[in-house]
Formats: sequence, C-alpha cells, structure tokens
Amino acid sequence: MMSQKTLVMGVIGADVHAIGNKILEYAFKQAGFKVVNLGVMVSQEEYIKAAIETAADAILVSSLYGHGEMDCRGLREKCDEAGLENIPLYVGGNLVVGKTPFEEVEKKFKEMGFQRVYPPGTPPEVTIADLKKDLGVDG
Amino acid sequence: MMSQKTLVMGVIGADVHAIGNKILEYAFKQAGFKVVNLGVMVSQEEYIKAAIETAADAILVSSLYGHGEMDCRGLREKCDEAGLENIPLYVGGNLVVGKTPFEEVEKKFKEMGFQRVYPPGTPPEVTIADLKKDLGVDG
Amino acid sequence: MELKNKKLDENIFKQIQREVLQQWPTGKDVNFDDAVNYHKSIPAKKVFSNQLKKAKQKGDTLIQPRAGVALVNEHIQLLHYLEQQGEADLLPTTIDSYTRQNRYQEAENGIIESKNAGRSLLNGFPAVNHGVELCRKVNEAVNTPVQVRHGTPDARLLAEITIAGGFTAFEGGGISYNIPYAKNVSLEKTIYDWQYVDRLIGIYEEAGVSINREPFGPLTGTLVPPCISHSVAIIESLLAAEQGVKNITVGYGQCGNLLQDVAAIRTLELLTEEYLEKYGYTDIVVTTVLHQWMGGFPQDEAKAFGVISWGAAVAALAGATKVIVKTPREAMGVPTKEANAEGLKATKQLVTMLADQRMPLTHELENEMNIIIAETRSIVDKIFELGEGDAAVGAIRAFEAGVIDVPFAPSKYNAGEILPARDNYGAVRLLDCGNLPFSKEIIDFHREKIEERARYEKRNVSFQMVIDDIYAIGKGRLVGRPR
Amino acid sequence: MELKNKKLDENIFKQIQREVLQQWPTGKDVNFDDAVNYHKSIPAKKVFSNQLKKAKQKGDTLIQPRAGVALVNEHIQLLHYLEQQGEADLLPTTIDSYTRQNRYQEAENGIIESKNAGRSLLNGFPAVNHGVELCRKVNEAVNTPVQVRHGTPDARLLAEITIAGGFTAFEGGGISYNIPYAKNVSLEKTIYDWQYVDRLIGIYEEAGVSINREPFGPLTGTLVPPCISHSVAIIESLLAAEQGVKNITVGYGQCGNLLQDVAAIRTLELLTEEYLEKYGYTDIVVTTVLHQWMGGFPQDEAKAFGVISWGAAVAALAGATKVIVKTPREAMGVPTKEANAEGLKATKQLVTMLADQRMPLTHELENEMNIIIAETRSIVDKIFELGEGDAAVGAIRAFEAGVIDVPFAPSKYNAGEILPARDNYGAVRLLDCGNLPFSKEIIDFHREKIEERARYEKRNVSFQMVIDDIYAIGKGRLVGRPR
Ligand code: B12
Ligand code: B12
Repeated sequence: MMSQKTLVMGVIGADVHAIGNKILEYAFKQAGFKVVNLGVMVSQEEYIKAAIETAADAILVSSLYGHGEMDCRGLREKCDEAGLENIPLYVGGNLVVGKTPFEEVEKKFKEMGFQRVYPPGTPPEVTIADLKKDLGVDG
Repeated sequence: MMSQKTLVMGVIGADVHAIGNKILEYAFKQAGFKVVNLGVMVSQEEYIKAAIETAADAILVSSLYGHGEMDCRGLREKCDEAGLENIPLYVGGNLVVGKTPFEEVEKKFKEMGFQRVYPPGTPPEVTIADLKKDLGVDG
Repeated sequence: MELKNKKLDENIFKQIQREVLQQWPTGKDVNFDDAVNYHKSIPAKKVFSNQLKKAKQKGDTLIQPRAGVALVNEHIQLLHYLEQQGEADLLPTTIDSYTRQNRYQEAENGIIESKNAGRSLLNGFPAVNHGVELCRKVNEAVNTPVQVRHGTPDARLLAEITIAGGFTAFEGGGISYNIPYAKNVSLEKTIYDWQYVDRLIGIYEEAGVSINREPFGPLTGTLVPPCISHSVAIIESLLAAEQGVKNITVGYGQCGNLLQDVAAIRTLELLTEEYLEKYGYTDIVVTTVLHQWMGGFPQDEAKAFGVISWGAAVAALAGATKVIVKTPREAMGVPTKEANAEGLKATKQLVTMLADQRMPLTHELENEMNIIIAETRSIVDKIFELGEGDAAVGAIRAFEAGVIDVPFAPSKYNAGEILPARDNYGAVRLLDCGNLPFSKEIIDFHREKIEERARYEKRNVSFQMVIDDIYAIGKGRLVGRPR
Repeated sequence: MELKNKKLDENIFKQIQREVLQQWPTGKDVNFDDAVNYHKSIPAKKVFSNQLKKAKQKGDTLIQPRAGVALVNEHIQLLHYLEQQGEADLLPTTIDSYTRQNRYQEAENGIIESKNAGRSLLNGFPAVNHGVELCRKVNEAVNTPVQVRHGTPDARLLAEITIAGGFTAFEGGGISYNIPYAKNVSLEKTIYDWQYVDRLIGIYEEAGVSINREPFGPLTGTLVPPCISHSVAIIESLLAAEQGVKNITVGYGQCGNLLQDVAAIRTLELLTEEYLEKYGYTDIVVTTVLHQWMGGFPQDEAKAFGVISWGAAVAALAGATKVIVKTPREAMGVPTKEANAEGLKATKQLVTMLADQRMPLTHELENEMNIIIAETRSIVDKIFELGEGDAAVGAIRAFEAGVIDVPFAPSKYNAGEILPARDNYGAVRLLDCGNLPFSKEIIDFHREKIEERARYEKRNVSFQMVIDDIYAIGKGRLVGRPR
C-alpha cells in the first residue's frame, strides 16, 4: 500500500471554469491521492492556507480564462515566505490569452517558480504519472 | 448598334470541364458577341482553324484541369505562323496544378503570348468588359 | 430589501443609481437624457432590437461572434475585421474577467500592462474603465449593431456605462450570470442587481429607446439539458419583462443531437412566448439564439471547423434567429481576428446555404418537443408554486431545493445534484434527476434512455459515462463510448 | 463485335488482353498468377472489399480523399500524410488526365517535366507509365486499402497494371467514365471496354481475390438529379455483376438538400440491390458512397470548410458506407497534402460525432424516396424495354433517345435536353424533363416544384435560374436567388 499524498488544487483568480477542476479531482482521487479541492476563484492566500493546514505535498493551480500570467505572479515567493519552500507547484490549463507557442508559456511559468507546466488538453493520466514520480509514489 | 464581333472559344487539351464553357458561351451571346464554341478537349490546331474560318476577333482558351501550362505552350507561335499575328489570346480557369500566387501564373502565361489571363472564379462580366474594351466595342 | 418580482420603485432605483455611478470614476459621465438623444440618432440598421425583429419576420439566421481586447483602437480594428472580413451580421463586445468581477483596479492594471506588452493581457474589453465616450467611439466605428457580452454577476455599472455608450443589446441575467459565473454570490443579490439592469433598460424603453436583452442560454456549456436552460430563460424573461424590457432573445447551447437541438430551439421560443403571455406581458418580441457547441473543443482546427459547421447547420435547420459562433482556435485560447473571421465565414456559408431548408415537424421531433415542454413546465410551474406566485422568490427557493439545478456549476447556491449524460443517440438525458420536480413518467424515460446506452456499451450506468461524454467532442465523438 | 450484356468469352478476353498489354511497354510486366499470389498476401485490413463490408455491417461511414501526384516517392509521401495526419480510412490514387486519355507519351513528358521542375506538373499519378512494380511499392508503403480513381474511358491497360500492382479497388464504368469525361467516344466502345475491366475483376474474383468496383456516381457533379445517377449506377452494377464482379459501391454526389440527399443514399442502396436480385445476381455486396458537393466551390477556405462539413454530416445522417472528401482548396487547384488532410479531419470529426444519429424515416423523407424510386424505375425499366431485355443495348439506345440524359455533359452521345434547377427548398428538380420516360404525374410534380420557386422569386421559369444555381454555392447559397 502506498502512503497517501495530499494535493491542494483549485482554479486561480477570477476564473470560474469548473468542469476541468471537477474532473481532475475525480481523477486524482481515483489515482489514490488525498485531494483538497478549493474549487474555482481561488486566491493565492487560500492555496497557501490550505496547503499549510493539510500539510500538502503539492499545489496544483489551474487557470483557463487567460489571466493566468497575472494571477500566478508571486505565488512561489508567497509560498516560500509562508515556509512552503519545498512544495512543488504545478500549473495547467489555457495559461495565457491567445495561442502562444507552448515553449514560451512554459518558460514564463517556470521562471515564475512552477515545477511543471501543462498545455491545454493534457489528459489527467499524464499529470498523475508526473505526480507519482515527483512525489515518490510507486505507480 | 454595335458591329458584331466573333469569338472562338473552347477548353484546351484533354480537359473535359464543360460547365464553365457552357455558361461563358451563354454570357458572351447575351452580351452581343457571335460565339463559335468548340466545346471541351480542343487542340491548338482546332482553335486556329476555327479562327481563320470565321475570321474571329479573339480566341478564348479555358483550362481547368491543371495541365494548362503544358497545353497552351506554343499556341501564340502557331497562330502567328498561321497568319493570326494580331488576334488577341485570352486564357482563364484553373491554369496550373495547385494553388500558385496568381501573379506568377499571369506572368507565365503573358510570356507565352496571352494578352489577358484570368484567375479562378472570374465572373463573365469582367471578361466581357475587357473584350469590349480590347475589341473596340462600345458597351 | 425584500426581493419580489415587481417593477423597482423609482426612488429606490434613483438611490441605487447614485451609488452605482460612484463605483468607478467613469460613472460620473453617464447622463440619461443625453444617452437617450444619442440612441435616437443611431441609424435603425445599427439597432439590435430592430435587426432581430426583422430577421425573425424574414426567417433569417444572423451570425454573431464573441470578441473583445483590452485597448480601444485594437478593439475597433477587431470589430471592423469581423464585420468586413468575417461578414458578421451582429457584433459583440466581450468584457474581460476582472471587470466581470467588478475588479476595476485590476482591469486598469491590465490596460496598462497591455499597452506596455503591445498585446492584450485581458481576455476582453474593460468597458467600465474606458467609459462612455470611448464606448461611443467603438459603436460609431462600425456599421453593425453591437452587444455587450460578459458574465457579470453585478453588471449595474457596466450596463449604465455601456448603454449610455451606445451599445444596443446587453447579455446576462440574475441567474444565468450568477450560477455559471460565480462561486459565493447569492441569488437574492444577483437577481436584485439584475432587476436594476432590467429596470434601466425599461426606462430606456419608456423613453423610446429599445435595448435588446439576452439571458445567457448555455449556462455552464456542458451537458446542460434543454429543460434546465429553458427554465432559466423563461424565468429571466419574466423578470426582465416585469421591469419593462420589450425585446428579448432567449438562448440555448447546442447539445449535438440534431432532433434534440431543433426541438430545443422551437420549444424555447414557444414556451417563452407562452409564459410571457400567461403572466400578462403581451407586447414582447421574443427571438432565439443557438450557441454553437459550448463545451470543450477539439484542439485540431480542421476538426473544430467540423464542430462549428455542425452548429451552423443546426441553427439554420432549427430556424434560430441568430447563432453565436465559435472559432477554430476555441480549444487553444482567445482567437486572433483571422481565426474568429474563419469561424464566421464557415457559419455564414451554412446558414445561407441552408436558409431554405427547415427540419420537418416529424413524429420524432414532436416527441422530443413534448418531452422538453413537459419537463420545462414541471420546473417552471414548481418555481411559481414555491414562490407562491412570485417568479423571483420561487427561483431562489427552487435553486435551494434543487428543483432547478445546473450541471457542473461553480456556485454554492446551486444544488449540483443532477447528473447529465448522453443517451445512445447523443441526446443529453439525466443519469440522475436529483430533485427536479419530474413526474415518474419523465424520470423513467430518462432512466430507460441511459440504460439503453449502458446495455449497448455493455457497462453499468456510472459517473464514468459523464466524464467520457465531457471529453467526447474533443476526441471526435458525441457519445463518450468506453475505449 | 455485337455488344450484349453477356459474360465476355474467354478467348475474346485473351485476345484483347494481348493487344492491351502491348499498348505501353509496362504492360509486359503484368502476370496474372503472380498478381493473384501477391493479392493473397495482402493483409485483410488493406483490402477494400473487406473494409467496406465490415463498415456496412457496423454502420460506419468511412472517409476517403482524392489525391495523386506525378512521381512515386512524392505520391507515397502524400498517401502517408493523408493516412496518418488526415486519418483517412481509405486511400485513393487519382490518375492524371493524360493517362485517362491513354496519352502515355504526354504523361511520360509530364513525369520528366515534374522531375525537372521539382513539383508535380501532372494532375494525378500516371500509373501506367510507372508500371506494376512501382504500383506495388505504393501499396506496400501504406497501411490502408488504396483505390484507383480516374475518369478513363478506356481503362483496360490501367486496370491490368494497377490491379496487378496491388490496388484493391477500381473506380469507373462504361457510362460514368464516358459521358462526363469524353467528347467523341461512343458508348458502344466504352461499355465494351469496361466489360473487359469488369471481366478482369471477375477473373480475379474467381481466383479468390475480391476487387471492389465503384461506378462513378456524381457524373458531371453539377445539378444531377438522383434518378439520373441512380439509373447509371444500377445499369453499371448489372453490367459489372454479369462479368463476375461481387463487391460494388454505388455512388451519389451530394445535391445539398438534406431530405433529398438522405433519400438518395437510401434508395440507391435499395434499388441497386433490388435490380441485381431481380436479374439474378444474388451474391453481390452493395455499399454506398456519398461524394461531398461536386460542383463549383467557394474560393474562401473557411466557407469551403462549411460545405465540406455539411457533406460529412449528410453522409453520416444518411448512413453512407463511405464519403469522398473535398478540400478547402477545391476552388483553387489540386490541394496540398495539408489542405487535403484538413478536409479529411473536418469530415472525420463529423462522421464520428454523428455516428449514432440517423435521419428518421419521416413522411417527408418517404415521399422524397418514393419520387426517386418511381423516377429511377421508369428510366431503368425503359432501358430494359429499349434493349429488349439487354441492359447494355438498352443503355446505348436510351442515351440516343434521351431517355437517360446527363446535365451539362461534354459527350456528344448524350442528348443534353434535360435542364435541372433547384426547387424552393434547394432540392434538384427538372425545369425541363427532356425525353425522360416519366409519367405525367412526375412531370407535373417537377413543373409545380419549379413554378413554386418562380412564384416565390417573382420571376419566370428560365435558364437564368439554372445559371444562378450553378454559381450559388460558390456565393454561399444553395438556391440561386435573383440578385
Ligand atoms: C465551458 C467553457 C466556459 C463555461 C464555463 C462554465 C463553468 N463555470 O465551468 C463558460 C461559458 C461559463 C465560460 C466562460 C468564460 N470563458 Co470559457 N471556455 C469553456 C470551454 C469551451 C471549455 C472548458 C471546459 O470545460 N473544458 C473541458 C475540461 C474537461 O477541460 P479543461 O477545462 O481544459 O481542463 C482540463 C485540462 O486543461 C487540464 N488542466 C486544467 N487545469 C490544470 C491544472 C493542472 C495542474 C494540470 C496538470 C492540468 C490541468 O486538465 C483538465 C481536465 O482534463 C473553453 C474552451 C475549450 N477548452 O474548448 C473556454 C475557454 C477556457 N474560455 C475562455 C474565456 C475567455 C472565457 C470567458 C472570459 C469569456 C467568454 N468566452 O465568455 C469567460 C470567463 C469567465 C471566468 N471568469 O472565468 C477562453 C480562455 C482564453 C485564453 N486562455 O486565452 C477559452 C479557452 C475559450 C476561447 N478560446 O476563447 N467558458
Ligand atoms: C465539376 C468539376 C469536375 C467535373 C466536370 C464535369 C464536366 N464534364 O464538366 C468532373 C467530376 C468530371 C471533374 C473531373 C476532373 N477534375 Co474537376 N472540377 C470540378 C469543379 C468542382 C467545378 C468546376 C465547375 O464546373 N465550376 C463551375 C463553373 C461555372 O466555373 P469554372 O469551371 O471555374 O469556369 C468559370 C471561370 O473559371 C471562368 N473561366 C473559365 N475559363 C475561362 C476562360 C476565359 C478566357 C475566361 C475569361 C474565363 C474563364 O469563367 C467560367 C464561368 O464563370 C472544380 C473545382 C471548383 N471550381 O470548385 C474541379 C477542378 C477544376 N477539377 C480538377 C481536377 C484535377 C479534375 C480531374 C483531373 C481529377 C478529379 N479531381 O477527378 C478530372 C479531370 C478530367 C479532365 N480530363 O478534364 C481540379 C483542377 C486542379 C488544378 N487546376 O490544379 C479542380 C480545380 C478541383 C481541385 N481543386 O482539385 N471535375
């Protein structure tokens, strides 16, 4: 039996896209994770508070609506200040306004301190595999 | 009343696209021209023979199927040899295989001795206006 | 305040108006009399209500994109392009998400950052920040009626500024711009705030200026059964009509099954007119809009063209008054103007090509219509029952009770107990009817439809079906068959 | 020679074969026994007959492009791309126009010029010039069945070489590859030459190798009423069956009116099976193909996507076994492989998305089917009458008499007396029935349909309607309304 890892997840900013969030929650639970789903319209502070309270192993940020770039700025730094220096940050969805080559988007978000950045349409299986690897869970 | 001008027209080579040909014939007749329509699959010799026999004022060549470049080569020279040095040659349709910028196509066919070259989708009105201008018919 | 579906009292309206116009500095430039004069100078062909009424009479299907960028000149260029290259019959101005949340300061930052970056960092046009004059500049730059499209729970300031700014149509509603677009805002609050918007438009109507109002039909855009969106559309139409709105477009998001979609558009018009009539609003012009597929799109642009074209075909065959058009870039991000125009042109080709064809009223179509009618009547009548005859009160109690319930909605004021899934032919049915006030007959109908599919797919009825259906169109199917 | 619909005598066949194989040097490489062995080694999933039979059983609609370029490696690249990026279920090899006219020397020049120019100067793949081995190379390079598509009045050598070259399907017929594709070639000659092709395939069948045969459905692709193309399809099926062909796909070019198109595909299958049965051919597998709109296309690519998608939707709703796909570049010229794949992907999206929906058999659909059935039976039965029971003789006499007549055909062996035009709903009707052997009832039906349109358009019935209809789709309409 694997030790259960805890994920904090939610959709950042003023973003209300709820469908992917519900599906991801379902998929992560099926894959054996403990999931703290903050739903949509989550502020940076809410992620951090939940991560501390639940001693989470990773924070998964979704942004679909195009303001991801502005909404995600500073999250890494705030985590570090709150003592979450080692917590991995994942981000996925439609991260910027418009269709930008994914390499640029990835670079931008990695510079902002996200470990993993996912393009639109990434199936849950991919993230689950990455999570298991990164968090040392054997699949 | 305008003096009636005679046009020889047809679709060159092994090309059987008949619809545009039938419509052009109808449109040219409506516009007051005398039309000698050779139909589809017309050889260079047939155009020349018909133009001489009917003392035509212009030859209108259609090519739709993509082999126009090969089929039209030498027509100008053959006309000149047959004593039709002054007869204007018009060509239109889908003149080459594939989608080539029309300027290139036009250049190529003008070099081959065609006075006027028309892109796909040219409505009959345009050609009729040009014909009237070129043949000195007042519209 | 005690919420009732009653025309807002003039004094209360005035009092709220003073507060609203102070929410952001641009509010002070709103002047009603000047706005009325301004509207009266707008040529008829640029007035939304007009064009829709004409299209309805002639049986035309008009096409309209979604579009909005941060800066005024870029936005004008965008609209020009959609009008000229895209052959749009109606234009939009889509508002950015910060404005929708009344976060005008963040919108202001977005404007500044966009100016610096040389590209729009906002996902729409921040009309409040730009103010009345610049809105008029936008409207004057084009030859086509322009609608404000957004998703704003509290749209009072936005309405004041954009209508004074010359826009002739305004999307939204107290339910349809809350439940899919908010998390923590109560329905009391949004219905009340939208009574204000509707009353504002009613006052314009009384001054001789007709502004088109469109409840947002597709809701969450994802497997919403027609009876749910129809019920919301009817209630919002009644609420709007009470405040004096006279020109209403009710909407529906394409589900994908031809018969169900045609039945939905036809019953939507029928039922809305019926209920308006029944409750005494007899002089309302009702038109319909079909939204091309509102759920997740295929990433591939050619495939997206297929989805777009199918929506266009259905709009024409159903006889919708207008169709809201998606773009081949839908799955990727806010489209370029070129991509937007492409979606429009594919749609234009089909609505004009199929203009002379309508889906014949067959036995199957009638059955489908009868189901939708029966379902919708159960819900709407129950709302009135719960509200003791008041649509506003009833709506709030109905959402509490799950008597009306929107699938996958983010709002905590939505019960979220129903589960939709496709039947074996792709029509959206209910795998779980939750607390919808359906007769046993209707509940059995849904169960049987889903079980028919389960038998065909040789699996049990389960949530996995729903997930498969959500991903299906992105993967080229309508029904999410097991792999 | 006296033409009869009778199985070709073995000796005569052999004698012709010797001549045919000498028409071009590559003919000498054809070896029947070797070819049979070769075919037997082809995996089932690469065999056309197989895949069609399976699709028919499962109710799938397969998608197939048109494509061919001058040089072998480029052609292989093209097919690879269409298979992998375009998700084609079936592949084509479209033959160039010189080969179609048996002008192998000009085709040879085209190959050389193409090599020099670094781009294809031929509008298709010159399979005869390339010969058996290179054809096999093409077939071996892909994982999907490949059909020879052409338009060749005398396709005997082409058939010998391509079938020995491993292609598993062959398009065409003595009528359908003459009347729209030739000017001066008699029907006696082409029917006779196609009896040879069909017999060749019959001989392969007898050796256990099933080659699919597909009469060319759309004819001139322009306002061809279903009864005309159905009659040709049925006669060619009978001619093919007599020579031993067992796997036949009958085709129809989309006209644009949903009901008429669905009715056409359904009756095509029905009637073909009925007549084959009636004349004693009881073991033939009949499948159907819908050709997406075959007339003039819009120049704009997004609009072309609309037209393509509508064809895809109709194929699915009608339940055609396969659909031949156009490309967004149709109006411009032979498409790039990318454009070709785009047409395929839009089509794939729709045929899979609509896989679970069929147009219900309604009263209106039944009426439309009954009209097509009555019209087609009048023509086909009259053909048998004129031929004193012989379909081949009857066909020739029928064309002479205008009893069957293809609109806008270039052939002088076609009467060219009928004039098609659209009715007020876009269905193709007859403005002039020429000499078609129709009952007064049917003739009146057509007249009334056209007059209904004329009244609506407030103009007289005239040839201008036909011209307007020909241009219509290119201009975004189906019915060519007066400007
Ligand atoms: C449905 C939908 C809506 C619904 C949402 C209903 C609701 N409350 O959920 C409605 C209609 C309300 C809506 C509104 C808006 N939308 Co919207 N919407 C969509 C649409 C069509 C589908 C989204 C969806 O549900 N997909 C299905 C789910 C299963 O997939 P998903 O959301 O992509 O999530 C998956 C993956 O992305 C991934 N993933 C997501 N997050 C993360 C995070 C991590 C860490 C990982 C590993 C993976 C991951 O896994 C998920 C599950 O598989 C998309 C376009 C599309 N994708 O086709 C646009 C889209 C997201 N919307 C967009 C926009 C702009 C808006 C609006 C601003 C304006 C508008 N167009 O009306 C408003 C915004 C409102 C707001 N404040 O947020 C844009 C975003 C543009 C951009 N980024 O450039 C899109 C891309 C459409 C477009 N091309 O313009 N929308
Ligand atoms: C219908 C059609 C057919 C029918 C023709 C029936 C018949 N016998 O007439 C059939 C199915 C038989 C057919 C066959 C083929 N076709 Co074809 N066909 C078409 C199609 C779809 C429409 C043509 C048409 O009737 N248009 C309507 C008329 C009114 O317009 P038009 O022909 O363009 O003519 C107008 C103008 O061009 C202009 N014009 C024409 N000539 C001239 C001359 C002058 C002087 C002037 C001023 C103007 C002018 O005025 C005309 C009237 O408005 C076109 C694509 C398209 N345009 O959408 C392809 C197209 C022409 N065909 C094409 C090809 C390749 C073929 C085939 C080789 C292979 C195939 N795809 O099956 C064979 C060739 C057979 C042969 N030997 O010729 C290609 C040509 C490619 C290229 N040039 O790069 C096209 C463009 C399709 C494509 N994109 O691949 N075809």
